[in-house]
Amino acid sequence: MEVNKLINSINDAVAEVFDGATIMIGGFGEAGSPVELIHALIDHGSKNLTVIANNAGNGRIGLGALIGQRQVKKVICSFARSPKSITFKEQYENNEIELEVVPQGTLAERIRSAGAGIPGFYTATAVGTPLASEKESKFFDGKEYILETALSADFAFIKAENSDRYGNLSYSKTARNFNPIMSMAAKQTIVQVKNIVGESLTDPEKVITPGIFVDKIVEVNNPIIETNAIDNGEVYP
Amino acid sequence: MEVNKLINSINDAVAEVFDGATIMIGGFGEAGSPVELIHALIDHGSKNLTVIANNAGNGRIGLGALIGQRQVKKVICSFARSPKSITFKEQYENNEIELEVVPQGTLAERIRSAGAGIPGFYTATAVGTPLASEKESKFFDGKEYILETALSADFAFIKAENSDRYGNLSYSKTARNFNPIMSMAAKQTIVQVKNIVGESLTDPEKVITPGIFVDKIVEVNNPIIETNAIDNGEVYP
Amino acid sequence: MTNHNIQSLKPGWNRNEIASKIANDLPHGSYVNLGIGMPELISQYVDKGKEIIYHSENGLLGMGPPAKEYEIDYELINAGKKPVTILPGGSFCHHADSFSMIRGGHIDYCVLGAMEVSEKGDLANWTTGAGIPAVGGAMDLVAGAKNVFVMTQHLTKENLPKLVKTCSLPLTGKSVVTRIYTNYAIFDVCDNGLKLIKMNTQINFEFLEKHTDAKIIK
Amino acid sequence: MTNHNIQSLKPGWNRNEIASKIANDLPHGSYVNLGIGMPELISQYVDKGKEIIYHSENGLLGMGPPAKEYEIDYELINAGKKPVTILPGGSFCHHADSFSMIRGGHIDYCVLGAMEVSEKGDLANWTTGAGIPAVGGAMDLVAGAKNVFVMTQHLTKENLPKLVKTCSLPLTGKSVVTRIYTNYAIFDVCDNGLKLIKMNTQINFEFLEKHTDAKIIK
Repeated sequence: MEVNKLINSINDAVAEVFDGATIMIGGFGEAGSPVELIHALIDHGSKNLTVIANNAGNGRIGLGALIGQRQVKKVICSFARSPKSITFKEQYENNEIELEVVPQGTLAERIRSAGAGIPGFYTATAVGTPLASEKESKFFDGKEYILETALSADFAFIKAENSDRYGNLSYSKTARNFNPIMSMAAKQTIVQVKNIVGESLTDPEKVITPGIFVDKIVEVNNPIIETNAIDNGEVYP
Repeated sequence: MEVNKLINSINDAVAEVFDGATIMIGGFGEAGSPVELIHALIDHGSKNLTVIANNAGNGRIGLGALIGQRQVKKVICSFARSPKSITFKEQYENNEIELEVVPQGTLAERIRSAGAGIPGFYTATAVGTPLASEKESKFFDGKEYILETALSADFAFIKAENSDRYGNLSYSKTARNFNPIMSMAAKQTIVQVKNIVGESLTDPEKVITPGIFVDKIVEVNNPIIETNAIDNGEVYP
Repeated sequence: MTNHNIQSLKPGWNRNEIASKIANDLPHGSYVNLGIGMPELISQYVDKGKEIIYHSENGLLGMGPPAKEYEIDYELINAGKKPVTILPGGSFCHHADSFSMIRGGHIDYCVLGAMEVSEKGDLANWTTGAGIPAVGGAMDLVAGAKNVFVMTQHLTKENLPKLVKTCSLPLTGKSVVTRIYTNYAIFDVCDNGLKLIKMNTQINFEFLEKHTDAKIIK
Repeated sequence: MTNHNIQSLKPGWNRNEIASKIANDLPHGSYVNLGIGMPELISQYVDKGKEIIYHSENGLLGMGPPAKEYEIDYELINAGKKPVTILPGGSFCHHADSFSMIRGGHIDYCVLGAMEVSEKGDLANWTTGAGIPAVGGAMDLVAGAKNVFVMTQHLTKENLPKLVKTCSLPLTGKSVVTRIYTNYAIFDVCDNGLKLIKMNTQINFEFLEKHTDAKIIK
């Protein structure tokens, strides 16, 4: 028997997502955004989801579509005010969706902390700002820091460039972003990958996400290019 | 003018080390251990050093020799009891050198934290053990964790495989170990590298330590193989 | 602010002139993060004799100029989500590593826009309190970069001073700004106020004080 | 302990037999960290029909067998600093990432030796309190791995029980051990004591209880 995390059907890959689940969604803008996994989740139909991502979706595909389908009750992100973030804006203004704003570096560090077994850490980011209110603070060497806590999830949706059967992943350029740290921070990490490369990635020095952080892999050879899709007015489903 | 962190002389590379400095020394056993930089530091003669490393040196070369020269007043490490760690053992038994024992993962995380601007973090490691005594503890979700603080240094001595003029580094296999995180945690990071590869590392995806964490680079084409040197009874100086 | 005042306002330096002044102040070999908007103008004014390494917080160190039409790759973008290029010596990393560069004090300079800056160096630039609150990486940058430069118009669109005694808008960071570049002048943030470093020749000190709520030190 | 007792002691399972039992209990596809010493014997007994992925805390995932003479590379070593190999599907990482695998709960099983284990699952295996204190990665492994297996002789060299009510030696971790394999028996650590899972056929329960200080549950 060989370790093999490949799954043939993208619908099977997201089949265990349940109502009320917390889901991390990789990507920064469209780079590294697992659009096809999100669309499979729309088909799957889970409701009352909490989404942890950097943004709140663009247009009416990917995360924008998931929100548009009213499957998301809360978004935890650093920047939900993109001009194309239309579905979130509409629901936010009607008080139909919750938002937790987290500074981008704190968001990244909270996610990495969950993956690294660190329940809390201190940071100078946001000290003296409204985002520090109600947070514990502590002085180290005479300087004030606030306590931030780990951010974990039931599922992580990841987009990668290459994967082997172990789930060793590499990424393309700035599509790396949140994907490696989110893969560490979820109970189940589901990856859509452009290329399955067989036995192993060619160079063990070049593995960015080691397979230990990956549970399920599905191949999506020609993922949607979000910018073009939105410009073309595409809507999912 | 071009960014160029290459230094021709290894003696110049360590010239700014001062008496009483704290120095991180990369490597795990001999893999990734910057033996030639340490020897240059022996020549340079700085005293009362605090060394942060995983081990306390082997034989009478590298860190073993630096301790043997009585230049080190304190070692912060996870494992100082290797059979070949002769110079440390002798001084420790005579109360001539201080030791702070840190669990290996906590050591790594404390170093990374210093590099990431995190003054303190909570961990389950060492809870309920003698190494947790006098440490603050806090409960998260009903489980106890202790507060560990960042560990920074004046200098980091790093060994890498390849470097370009920017200080972008790659490593060979398990010689990576503490080197990437120590390079982040020191005020001045000094690297001995087997190969200078010119303008840039061939693949920007493959950079392990980005040049932003590196200050000085010196080429050492044929570094000492510690195991062989110790077997041959070599002694520095 | 009366009509008389508005009519008497001088434009001072234009955006490109401010960008050029900042570019001159960035030392050779420094690691720099340029915020979205006006600060993006700066890199084109950096003297060819200097090499500056640009960081984009989405995991790109060694960022090059915006991508030309034929270079566009939507997986190579900057923090403003625009297609860019990577220069020789550049590298990619994940978000926690990228923000370690910022939060760990490894970025030498960041340049950001401002809604308000106080005489203590407090910065407000992320929300007016209305609409969707969205912070991005601004709070990390001001808390972590070694030098925090603000690049801004001296006055708001309503001709009110942006340099104030105390910020009225929600803060991005407290006592974080080190230097301010406006169309009228350049200031260093000091313990007792904003120290005037340089002033546009169209204006005089009296005018500057009149349009600045923060304390200015000559 | 009298001479009579010592003579009557049975050897029980040998080291290889214990290793084989642990190997049988490691599920296909699991991520496993084997401690230095006796646990290193385990991998050779893993059924060929299963694929186990071995982690070495010095930044190696997918560790293969010890290096043969002609394969030796001192930059490819394990946590015991011995030259090893890497298998297809393996990867390298730095120490903070490697210990994130451990501390973040991603390692399914770790197997460690013991000086003492208490009936609550406390483990003492890093120092007797004398000599140079040296902990390595043991405290991280017991705090982080999902399942912490102990592989040990049932008795000390002085024929005293290693499975005790309360550890007398400095702890490596408190309530961390999940299962214990000795030459006499296998136990699961439960809320009210050590639950006997399997016993060597040379011995009986009375004998086991006599040589175990910890509470055993049948």
